Amino acid sequence: MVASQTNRENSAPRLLDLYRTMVRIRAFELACEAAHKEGKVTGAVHLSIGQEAAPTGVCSNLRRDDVIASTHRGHGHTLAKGAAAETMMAELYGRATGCCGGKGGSMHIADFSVGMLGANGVVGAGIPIIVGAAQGLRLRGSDAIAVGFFGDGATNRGPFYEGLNWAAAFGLPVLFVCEDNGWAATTRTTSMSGGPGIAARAEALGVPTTVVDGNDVEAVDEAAASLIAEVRGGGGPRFLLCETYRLKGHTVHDAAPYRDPREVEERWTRDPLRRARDRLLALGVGAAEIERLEAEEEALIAAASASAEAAPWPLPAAAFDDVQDNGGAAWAN
Amino acid sequence: MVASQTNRENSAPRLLDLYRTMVRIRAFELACEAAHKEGKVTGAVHLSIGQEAAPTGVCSNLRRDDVIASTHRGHGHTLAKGAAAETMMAELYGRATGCCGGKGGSMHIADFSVGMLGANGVVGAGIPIIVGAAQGLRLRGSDAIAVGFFGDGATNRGPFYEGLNWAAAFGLPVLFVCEDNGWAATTRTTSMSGGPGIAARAEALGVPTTVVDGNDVEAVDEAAASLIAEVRGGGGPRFLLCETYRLKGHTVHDAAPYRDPREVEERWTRDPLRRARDRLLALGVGAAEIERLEAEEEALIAAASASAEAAPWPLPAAAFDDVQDNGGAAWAN
Amino acid sequence: MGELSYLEAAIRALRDEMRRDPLVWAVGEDIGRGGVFGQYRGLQEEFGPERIVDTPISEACIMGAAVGAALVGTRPVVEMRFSDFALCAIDELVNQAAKNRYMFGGQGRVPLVVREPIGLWRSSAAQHSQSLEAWYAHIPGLVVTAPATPADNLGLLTAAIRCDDPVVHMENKNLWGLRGAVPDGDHVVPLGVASVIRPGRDVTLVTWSATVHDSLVAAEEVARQGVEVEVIDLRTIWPWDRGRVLDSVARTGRLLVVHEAVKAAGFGGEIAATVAEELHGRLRAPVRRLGGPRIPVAYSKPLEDVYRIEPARIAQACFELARAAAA
Amino acid sequence: MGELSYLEAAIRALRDEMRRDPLVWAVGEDIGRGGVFGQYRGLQEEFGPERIVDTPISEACIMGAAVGAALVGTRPVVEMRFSDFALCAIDELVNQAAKNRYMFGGQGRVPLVVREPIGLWRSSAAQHSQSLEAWYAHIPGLVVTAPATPADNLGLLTAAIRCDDPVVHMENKNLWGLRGAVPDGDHVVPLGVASVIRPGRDVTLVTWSATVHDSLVAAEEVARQGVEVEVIDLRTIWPWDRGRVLDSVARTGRLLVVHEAVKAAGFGGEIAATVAEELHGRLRAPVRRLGGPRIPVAYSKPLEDVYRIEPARIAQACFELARAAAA
Ligand SMILES: Cc1ncc(C[n+]2csc(CCOP(=O)(O)OP(=O)(O)O)c2C)c(N)n1
Ligand SMILES: Cc1ncc(C[n+]2csc(CCOP(=O)(O)OP(=O)(O)O)c2C)c(N)n1
Ligand SMILES: [Mg+2]
Ligand SMILES: [Mg+2]
Repeated sequence: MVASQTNRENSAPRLLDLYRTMVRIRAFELACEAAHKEGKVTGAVHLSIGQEAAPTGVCSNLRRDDVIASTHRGHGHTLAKGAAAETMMAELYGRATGCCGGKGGSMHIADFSVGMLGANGVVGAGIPIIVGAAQGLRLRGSDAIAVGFFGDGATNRGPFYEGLNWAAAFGLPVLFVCEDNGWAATTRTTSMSGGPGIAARAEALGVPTTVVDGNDVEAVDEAAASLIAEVRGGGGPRFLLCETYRLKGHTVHDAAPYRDPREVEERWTRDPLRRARDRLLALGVGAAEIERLEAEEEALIAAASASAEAAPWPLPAAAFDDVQDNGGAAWAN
Repeated sequence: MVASQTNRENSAPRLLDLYRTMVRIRAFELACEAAHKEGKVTGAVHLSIGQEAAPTGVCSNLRRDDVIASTHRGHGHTLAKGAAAETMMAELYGRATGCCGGKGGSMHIADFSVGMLGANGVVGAGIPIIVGAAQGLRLRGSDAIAVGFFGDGATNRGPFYEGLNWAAAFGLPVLFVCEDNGWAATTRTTSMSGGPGIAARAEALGVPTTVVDGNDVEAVDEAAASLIAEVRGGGGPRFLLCETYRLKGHTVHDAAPYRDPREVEERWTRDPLRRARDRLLALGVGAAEIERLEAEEEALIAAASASAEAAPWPLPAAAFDDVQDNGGAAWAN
Repeated sequence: MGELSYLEAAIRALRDEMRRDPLVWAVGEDIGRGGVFGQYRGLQEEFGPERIVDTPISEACIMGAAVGAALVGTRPVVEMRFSDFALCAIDELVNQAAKNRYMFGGQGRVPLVVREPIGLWRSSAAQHSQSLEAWYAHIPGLVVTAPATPADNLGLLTAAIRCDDPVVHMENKNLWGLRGAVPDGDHVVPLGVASVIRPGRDVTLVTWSATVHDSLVAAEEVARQGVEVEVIDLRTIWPWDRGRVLDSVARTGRLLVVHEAVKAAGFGGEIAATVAEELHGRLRAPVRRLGGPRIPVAYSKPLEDVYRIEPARIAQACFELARAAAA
Repeated sequence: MGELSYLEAAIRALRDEMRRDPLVWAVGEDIGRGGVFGQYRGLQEEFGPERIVDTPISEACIMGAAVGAALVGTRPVVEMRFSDFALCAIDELVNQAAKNRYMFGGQGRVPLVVREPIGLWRSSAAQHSQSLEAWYAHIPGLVVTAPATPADNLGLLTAAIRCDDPVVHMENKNLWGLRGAVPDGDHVVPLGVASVIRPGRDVTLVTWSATVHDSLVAAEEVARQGVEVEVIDLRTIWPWDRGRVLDSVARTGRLLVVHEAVKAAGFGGEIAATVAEELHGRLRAPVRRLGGPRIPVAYSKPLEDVYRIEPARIAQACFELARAAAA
């Protein structure tokens, strides 16, 4: 496994772009949290607050025709891959104009038009899917690649293992991205895991692994850029392990009493947005420019929320659409 | 991972015992093969011919109250754990006196009275089961241990991964024994596997691994003895990787045309029985003694076959027994 | 007689059984902090981490390990969190747990309980809302329970834990907060025994789990217009209480089965078919089923509601059945 | 019109579709050497290892990868070897493949076929003999096919491959060697259309897969004594051909469903319940089902045979139904 090196000349414009995406995700998540409190967004909602850097750094190196699979915590991946906040927010509000027409909600957010093949309600289930997407892309003769995001908790599931082995055995164009936030719901993942860690597991399956500070968006960006080039170049699968932290509860319902408040407090000091912002300032970007960017993104999300709220609800009849061509709607009882 | 050292002073009596078990397994398998040809034994039958050393070497270090889980290729494990050839053969003949009353057959051979908790028709499925058995034994305060046998092909299944992680995370008294015969049905396992190999995978999951020549029964015996002592001593799980070969087809129906005949021929020269026999002779054991032992075992198996053939078939009504206490037989329709 | 919630009743059942029998233990993700619904609250504090066992996210191994632990004589209670996640452990449940006793000729027993919360709940969408009791009823070797009340959750979970065979215990996520009277002391609801929770002469309504409550509402409603519905809470799906259902339909001549699960190939088909087979000549109206449409559950409320069976629809079906009687 | 075995018909279906559409491919263990039953014989030679893809023993990943590959526009044909092993991939099939189209609001399609060989076969015992078509019929999003003849295996597998939704194609292990006439050229059996393979006025017998043949034997037998049975091979389990079945029963007034799967909560319940619901007033006898007892399949012949439904039992049931008519 290779520790990522940093080389950050002339990086302000790039970092501004990355920061913009992170700010968008954060604003989206905060709006979502607030809307949930008001009962406008319902169900289990898992926020990416604190984990914005990994989706941002990785997806900023992808093409639109590259595909990704996500997890229950999928808003960040979806936005980073280029989905519109508006249709996403409409989805969370359950409206007809939502990217899934209101059928998915947070746990099944997806935007196939930008190659975001879906969040998933089943931990780890996206991994075999993304591996197969890579196989399908190769069969089609495409040079698009596939990226699978998942959490540390998912690395204890069989499909993680089968998926990595599969990708390695077939030399598939997949990048695996693990956002290791240390926790799987109320459980510390290391307390339930044997062996030296996730990187060693991936390596033992033949997937070369890079470990990176997952709260340093530039580090993620840089590592992802080179891994994605290797994957697209036919080098077979790669694994990027991003060390990060979930700054909020597991879901919006979770106050996370099982965590030491000092741990959380300390982690806030490593907030990826704050770090990127400090670094922008250090690189000489003016506070005014940063604030303008922040305001723009906040306005964009506010508009998305307003538009979602004004959007029409799906008609009940839509519940019978898109089940299947044979034996679907006509068979409704 | 530790390469097994050999230290074979005064080993003739021990080796004679081991050889006896291997001869018994071989004779059983040959009888079974013949009976299958005659249509007396039916269904899919997977023979252990060529793989007698691993079950023999491992089980000779187990207590009766230790438990094992086996695979589709389970006759050797069952005999080595101490089951009677007679009830086993009766099972394969489908008779009422069989160890499973005729319900299991080859793929579900089991003898709980000697701690043999079952062959399994599903590759890898025995692994979580044996891990749980270890957990149950610990909960009961027993110092018995659990041993899981499986093949190389099983190491690509999720339950293998989940099971090893589980055992490591909980520090359970399990010995994992992989009989790596190179093949999974018609597929060379290495052709479908990423990474450096099975041992690296087990180590990455926190299970210390020993690799041994699985056709050298003394080497297996010695390695198993020390690993089992560690496991029983509370050291947590251990992994024994036995390199071996299946000298016959995958099932009795399989002529194995997908293998190079020279590969098979070469492997016959490393037949574990032949090696043990040569070594006994080298240790000064007389040919007559060896032949007497062989004749005894062959007679025992011949008697088992004869007795199986004479045994009664199960009554059809027995098909309704042992389904479940509530909603079983009384609900038969 | 105290009052407990459905969730508290489950805690009491498990706690009492764990006190009674040191070989009873529970295993599942996050249960050390009380479990995802709080249904293990306080138990790790009392019984420690060796008996209230947190696990990795490894459903297949959770279930498989429970099979092994059961084979050596312990009594694991497996938590699957949402019944949907049990789909990651189906080989272990169906090929291993359910068949073990039979396939090895009765050498072993697999006294495990799998808790699989079912049902629509709070915009949970397609992968957190399923009710697959019909699947397990189809599998030889399994017992299937689905309590509708706190008392039955106490009594059936207790019975499940004491049962020597694998039991799939399907609690309904929407009922966790439901409060109700619960007997003091040892309370066991025998497996396979339905409960007539409202007597009636006109229509036999068979149901279980959350739809029991909707059915009662509907029964009250139609009673105001003179139709008396006998509501039978099946409680155990396998073995189902055929005798009690047939007796009732023999009297009323009319059957309505109501379940939240998809109607197509749902367990209502088994009941309706059995009644039609056994009581054809005594039926005053055709048998009838209400179940979910054959669509996944959607997130958005207006779409989710399409899946839901409201008391009004149940009442309507009862009226129609009763009217057919007159004809 | 040529003659092919059921197995050869499947090879032809897959070969022709792979020639027609370069995005059709197959994936499963050992299929490069022809597959465990020979049902992929010769295909890797023609299409190479990138389209006839051997895999690790990783059922969950086989199925999950097929979902992903389908989402990007290819058409994978998944081989599960024995339907029993598909139980290692149920999350992938039921939570992922079946729900994808719906839960993402129609953004994606999952045009995959899962081949799941079913049925009793050669002393295969509890873990290699199951028929779980009822499970899949219960799952929104899935199509389920179960051909009984070479021509239908050709036509249904072709239809399954061309279908834009996931199809569970359940071939019967006992029928691989069965020979029969097969149309030349493009042969597609439409999904959801049953086939009346024997007309009759007295009893409607609905069946599928291997029991089609036992049912025909029984029908001939009872015909010799004047009872004319209309045998309907359902062919597609979901969507089942309700119209054709109801039309037939409307004429005969008698229904017998025969399937090898366990009777309890089997798909026969759906059919019998539907007929009882829809045609109660026109039934001349109670609906009737024959299915496996709710026991695992045992190895030994006398025990295995207890599970088996022989033509004699089917004939007996037909007589009883016809006699009830007279009454
Ligand atoms: C197969 C499965 N098991 C359990 C769950 C319940 N669950 C949802 S998220 C989660 C924790 C996942 O942890 P991790 O993979 O680290 O992702 P994170 O939540 O930290 O982003 C669990 C256990 C599930 N959705 N699917
Ligand atoms: C889950 C599952 N997949 C596939 C099979 C079919 N199958 C039976 S044995 C076997 C090969 C197993 O190989 P390995 O684990 O190396 O054991 P060996 O046969 O070499 O002893 C396969 C694929 C099965 N029984 N179970
Ligand atoms: Mg995590
Ligand atoms: Mg092998």
